[in-house]
Amino acid sequence: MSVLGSLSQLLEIVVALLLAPLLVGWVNQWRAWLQNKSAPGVLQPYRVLHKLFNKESVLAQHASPLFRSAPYIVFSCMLLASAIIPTLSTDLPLAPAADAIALVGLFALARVFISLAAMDVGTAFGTMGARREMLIGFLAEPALLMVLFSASLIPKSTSLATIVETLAHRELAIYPSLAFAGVAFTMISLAENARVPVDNPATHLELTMIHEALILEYSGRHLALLEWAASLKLFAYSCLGLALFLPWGVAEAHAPLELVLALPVLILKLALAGLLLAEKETANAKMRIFRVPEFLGTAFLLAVIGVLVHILLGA
Amino acid sequence: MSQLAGQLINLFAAVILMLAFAMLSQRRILSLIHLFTLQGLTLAAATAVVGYVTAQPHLYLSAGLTFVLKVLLIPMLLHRMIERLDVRWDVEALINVPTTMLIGIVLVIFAFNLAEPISRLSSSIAGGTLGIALACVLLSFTMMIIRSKAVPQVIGFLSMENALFFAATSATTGMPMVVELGIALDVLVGILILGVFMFQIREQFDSLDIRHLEKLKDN
Amino acid sequence: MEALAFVLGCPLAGSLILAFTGHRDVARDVNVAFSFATFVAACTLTVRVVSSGPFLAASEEFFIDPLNVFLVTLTAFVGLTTSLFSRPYMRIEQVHGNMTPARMRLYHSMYQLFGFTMLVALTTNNMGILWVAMEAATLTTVLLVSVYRTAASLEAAWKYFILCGVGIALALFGTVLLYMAAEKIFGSEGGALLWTHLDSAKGRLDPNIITLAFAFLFIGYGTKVGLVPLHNWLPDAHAEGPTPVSAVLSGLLLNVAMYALLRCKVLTDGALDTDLAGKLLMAFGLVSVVIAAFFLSRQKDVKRMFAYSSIEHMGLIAFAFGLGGPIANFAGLLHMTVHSLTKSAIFFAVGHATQKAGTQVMSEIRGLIKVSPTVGWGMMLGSLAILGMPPFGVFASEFLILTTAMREQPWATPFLLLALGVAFASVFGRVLPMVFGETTVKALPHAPALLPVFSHLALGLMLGVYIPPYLVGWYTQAARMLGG
Amino acid sequence: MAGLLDPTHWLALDVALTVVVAWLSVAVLGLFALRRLGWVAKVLFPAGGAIALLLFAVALVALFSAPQTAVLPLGLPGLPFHLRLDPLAAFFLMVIGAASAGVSAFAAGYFRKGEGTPPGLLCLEYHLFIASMTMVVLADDAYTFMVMWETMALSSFFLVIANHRIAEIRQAGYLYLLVAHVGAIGILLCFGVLQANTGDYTFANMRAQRLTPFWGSVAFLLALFGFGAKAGILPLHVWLPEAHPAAPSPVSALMSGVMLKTAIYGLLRVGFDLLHVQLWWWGVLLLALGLASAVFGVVFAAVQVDMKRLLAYSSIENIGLVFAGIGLAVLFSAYGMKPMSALALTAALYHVAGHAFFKSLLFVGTGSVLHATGQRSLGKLGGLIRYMPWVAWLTLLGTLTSAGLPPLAGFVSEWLLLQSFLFTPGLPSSFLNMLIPVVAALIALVAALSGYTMVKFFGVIFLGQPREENLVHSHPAGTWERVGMAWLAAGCVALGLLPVQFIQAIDPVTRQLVAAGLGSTVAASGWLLVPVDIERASYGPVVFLLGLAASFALAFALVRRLYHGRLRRASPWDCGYPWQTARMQDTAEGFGQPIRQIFEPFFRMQRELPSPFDREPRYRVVVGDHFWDWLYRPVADLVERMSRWIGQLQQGRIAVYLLYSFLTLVGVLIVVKR
Repeated sequence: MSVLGSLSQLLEIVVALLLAPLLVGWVNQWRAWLQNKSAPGVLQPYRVLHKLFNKESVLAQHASPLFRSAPYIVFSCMLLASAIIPTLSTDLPLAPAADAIALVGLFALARVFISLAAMDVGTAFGTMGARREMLIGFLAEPALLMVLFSASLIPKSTSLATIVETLAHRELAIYPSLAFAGVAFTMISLAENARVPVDNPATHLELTMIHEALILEYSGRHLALLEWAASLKLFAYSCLGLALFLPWGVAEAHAPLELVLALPVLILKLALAGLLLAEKETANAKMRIFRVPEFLGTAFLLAVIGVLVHILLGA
Repeated sequence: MSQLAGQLINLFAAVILMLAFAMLSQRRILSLIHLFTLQGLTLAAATAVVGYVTAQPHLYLSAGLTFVLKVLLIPMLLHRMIERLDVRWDVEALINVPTTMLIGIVLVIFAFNLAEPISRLSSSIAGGTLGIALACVLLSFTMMIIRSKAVPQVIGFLSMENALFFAATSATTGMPMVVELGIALDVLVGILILGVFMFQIREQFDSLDIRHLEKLKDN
Repeated sequence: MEALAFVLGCPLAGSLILAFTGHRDVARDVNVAFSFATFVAACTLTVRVVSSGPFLAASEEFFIDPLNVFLVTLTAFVGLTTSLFSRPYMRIEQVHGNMTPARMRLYHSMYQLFGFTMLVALTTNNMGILWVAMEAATLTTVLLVSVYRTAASLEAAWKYFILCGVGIALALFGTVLLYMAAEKIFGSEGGALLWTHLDSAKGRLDPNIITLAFAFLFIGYGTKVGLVPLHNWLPDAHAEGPTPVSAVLSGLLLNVAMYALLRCKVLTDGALDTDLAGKLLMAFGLVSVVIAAFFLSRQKDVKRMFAYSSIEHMGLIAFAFGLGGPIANFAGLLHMTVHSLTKSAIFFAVGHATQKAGTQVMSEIRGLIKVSPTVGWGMMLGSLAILGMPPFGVFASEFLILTTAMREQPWATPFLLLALGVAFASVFGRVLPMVFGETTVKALPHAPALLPVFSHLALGLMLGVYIPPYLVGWYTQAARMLGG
Repeated sequence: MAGLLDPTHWLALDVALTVVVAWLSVAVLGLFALRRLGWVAKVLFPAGGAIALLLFAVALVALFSAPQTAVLPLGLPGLPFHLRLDPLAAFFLMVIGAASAGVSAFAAGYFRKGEGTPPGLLCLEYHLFIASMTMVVLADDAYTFMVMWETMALSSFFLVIANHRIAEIRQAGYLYLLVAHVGAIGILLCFGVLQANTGDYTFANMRAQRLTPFWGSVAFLLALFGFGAKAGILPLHVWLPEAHPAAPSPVSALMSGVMLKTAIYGLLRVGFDLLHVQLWWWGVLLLALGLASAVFGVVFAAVQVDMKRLLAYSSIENIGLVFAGIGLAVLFSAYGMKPMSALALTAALYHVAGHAFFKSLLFVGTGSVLHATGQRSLGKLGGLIRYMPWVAWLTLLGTLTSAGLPPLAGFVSEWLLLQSFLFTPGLPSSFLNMLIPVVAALIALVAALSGYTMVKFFGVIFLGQPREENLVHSHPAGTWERVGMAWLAAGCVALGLLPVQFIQAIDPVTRQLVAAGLGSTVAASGWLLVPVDIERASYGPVVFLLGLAASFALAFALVRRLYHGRLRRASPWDCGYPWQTARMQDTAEGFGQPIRQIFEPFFRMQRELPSPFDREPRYRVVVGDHFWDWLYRPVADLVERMSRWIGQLQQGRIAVYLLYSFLTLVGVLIVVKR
């Protein structure tokens, strides 16, 4: 692992930690504008986090240690995830430790823990939220895996770095399989990040909420960590999508110049992505929870078709 | 002389076959016993003639044995039995005698056809009788099947034994003595046991109709 | 020679003595004593044969070779254990009032006489005497089956008598034909029916006659072996007689009949170039296995069920001998041994079980393991053994038979698979609730005899995992005699 | 058995045999101490566990040593017991030893008084069971194999019906032994084919035979039938969800964790070792069956309400995955792609080992719960993490492993399996290439669903509030139970963190079976797991774990450093409805509801919906298995009908019987006349 490598690794982690809440703020702001509401500042998420950290955290009487450790675990999972996704550079010391499949496993780990924590208190909402979260999970997870497969078939590798490198720095080629994968990925990431049309982050309407139901019992620093983790998750997904589908601008190994250049490119891409997300959230209505399986099933099928197309066309 | 004897034996064979047919179609128990006795007598005679022709003294012995057993002893036993069980005048309804006859004839043809190659290369003076013996066996078998009362069934069984004896003496020139004795003993004991059984059956079911013996089944 | 005299003498003397003293209480022990003496004599005979080969005796009327001496020992042994079992069993029967002194006398005397007839049938060298002995065995067992004098037992005995009588008569016809064929070679002197002579000259026997003869012998002795569809007497006779009789019937008599059949098969194979005997045995064996298996699934009476299982196993044995070849013959002999050991053990256990429950209806026998664990386990292990569960011996032979069949007669294996599966399902499904589960049955007036059950099971177990070398030599010689 | 008298140069095989003998003697001791629970529990079972550890160690040695053979003077004439300890056998011995060590330790604390069979007898059956499993793996001829195989089935059967007072348990045992026996006959016939009329039943001879493709396929299909029946592959799985819950928990653990693996062993032994060549369609068949079982198993597991049934179904799923891996290996080796085949096989074997640990762990965990609460139904449990923390946290490890989450054992095998699928599009047949993505997708789906199931399993049992009052008094597990569970959990973690080392241990096995192995490539790159080359794929569980731990610690430290750690306990938010009870939590049925809805066609469901007018409205749903109607009932009915028909033969009339004899006579005469 080169010095530059460790440097870019560090940079990535810091960037992720800092930019993630900003991205959320950006999206919320635009959504408010698009819905003709007066928007909160872009920095609102930071303020919220600060407030929450300062509050004392209220715990249910019989909450077990699992309940208290869950936020930290989830947070570190998301951090690790955004550390291994090549957002700025493909030369990451941590990347070999976890490839695409491990990344999916990482998300799954976080999901399992947050669901268990939600079940721990034993209120009706917690368990219901856990059930719905897992429901979304067991459909989204394989779909995500398929998306990554259809990407990883191109360089015949599951290591994210290799994939991005090949996609970014090879002469431009059109991969029809990636089209399917892209659509599927968008749908998945909407579901995974509790966005319209699957879930609505802005509501506490009890019967429909998923993510909010999970963290209903959390408060104070635990809640803060979970919110931060959520924003990290959004960040990670966006970066993953960008890295896979418009990988240009991600730095290669031993190219400090590119690294310097990579950050602004990334921010630009993220801004666009956030804009699109806000637009989408405004334009669409939330669907009934029972329709979610169909929605995700479609995503799953699209991803599989993507892989099939790749093998069919031999590309 | 010897071929006269041969004809004589063939004659006896014919008689035995005829008697078998008669038994097959006989309704009345008493006459069944008479027929059976006659069969035994013919058998004894045939054995004697064979003994005379082949000059085998032990065949006279077995002829005598047959006479004592099948003409005197067993018929006597049977008479006393039906006396005691008073089924002397029993008449059992046979199903459709002509059909049985037809079946019998078919069986006879079958038996002849079966024994024919053997008879051809049979050494003994009257190897041709093997077919008849076989036919008698099959006929008595049929008789046992169609009889629904105990005594006639037993008589059928005994006439089958007769046929076997006939085969043993005329087709071959008599089994070894020890075997004959053993067979005779078995037959005697068998008939005794059967006799005892009939009384027990009688007192259990107060009838000798073996249609009562249909309790043990799996359907 | 003397050993042979003792082997035949003991049971005969026993039957005579017991014919007068059989009603006394001591008779049960006398019975055991005579059976024991027979067993000892049989053992010495075996040692003699194993050491110094086969021999003839009594002006060639008797012939001892590995094939029959091992059956002699087996017969003597099972006879001994059965007499041991019948001590408490009959005692209890008397207490229950099923046996009068007169009947006890008949029972004991006939028991010994039955043993005698079987031993004669096994040891004789004369096909005619073989027939006589088989008939005599039938007669004695008829009396034993009907000893309770109940309607059912009478019916069973009657059917047994008529069916087997007819069958045996046919066998006699076959014997006559055999004699006829032999006479051409040996002349009408006595030697013509001696098996040793026939065996030496089997190549020259006239095929036509032998074919016909074997057909009759097959039907005749096959009836006593209980091959479907000649088997109909068997379940009745087993179910209605006293349990010790059922034990010896399926443990020994079937074996003896099979032995007679084998002697005939050897001659036929020698005389004919076709494999007629083998084919017949295989076909009837397979049919018996399949049909018996399906009958098993309909049974309500426990002894009847195990009677059908005997039919099934006899079918399997017939199939094995039909296959022929060293392995299959070996397997057949082994199966004869283990089957008679295991099946008689089962009948011992069943006997006590039925006495406990006071019925033979399986649905009314429950939870034996609670009332008397030994009987329960005996029955459980016995059933598992007879169903071909290793490490019991039945499995060993079935293993050899099935694996051989798989390559020699593949078409037969699906049927065997089906039959064995059905048999397992039916028997085990009925035995399980009888042995385990809750119960209401009461204890017995006298302690049951467990030595017979477990000695048999132990032997069966041993034959499954380890066959002593001399036994092996013995089996292989016997298998060779069968033209293996 | 050279030098048996002189322990200094004993072969590993001799030690293994000694282990078997030791187990048998323990068993016999149990028979003598029939009702002395203390002696059996505190001495015999721990002793058995220690012996198992010895087996584990010796197997580890044997993995890297040349095959050793021995002949015992038992068995049939001309066919004594042949034994052989080669890498394949050693691997499975390792699994057996490791898992049964933990289970034995647990069993020492588990068995109580008054559970049907007396403890001494249980001890006998238990040790007979593990001894026979060991011998199955050691067997080197068909007869030994079959004897041990059936002994295994028999002893486990008696263990299953340990509590035979209950009719359902007897039924379960009956079904189990029936399927096992029929399967065994299939295996037996398979050996009959393999010996190819030589009359020589040693495996050595079978290896030497060169069967025609037809006979080879016959043998393979028979083996698949037999071993599939034991492994619980569709459609022969029905006994499994009945028998495993019925048995006492340590026994369920052994059956699920270890006994199923002997079936895998048998399949590998016949498919790769005894048969000299594989056909591609065998692989497809295995793949299809495996995936069908995996999906079926996990979907059914997700809707179960009895915790042990849930685990049993999940066993079907895991075995299905293993079968899929083996199928892929067969496919590859049929096309001569040895390294790929080795990869797939490694994945399968890895899953075998992992499953042995985590499934045993989960089953014994349910055992402790069962003892503490007397409840098997998920609907009546909950909140136990507060009353039996040890069991809860150790079970959590098992749960995560079973859910296939990094950095634990389950994930590694899943990862390897997916890797081998990813490289499949090199197959010469385009049709198969079409198949692969679908297959991979299914595997991914199964993995995700098992996560769902495991969350349900753990959450409903250990989290939330107790759904019954008496649960509050449930006592924690005893020391022996903890020791056993800890050992098994350690296994899960070790397998998860040290894939490199473990794959090197598997290497000899794959070399033996497909003449290729990952050992060298893996060893090249230190702690990083690199099956082919670093560019293609890599996974470093240790780094992974360190990364997680580091960020965890970092976050924790920073939060504590920068902010206060004030904390207040309050009652959970009741959304304005203060009369909430524990029964208002989501139930197991509720948790399964989405699955029931999505996979409706899988189930045979009877719903009992309440109407608004019921006095006491109740909702009940019974989820059944279609295969009963599709396969088993028809067969049973057929047999029933046939036997009724055949029963007509025996209708009591002597005349009819005579007629049979007569017709038979005539028939035979006609036949011989021709």
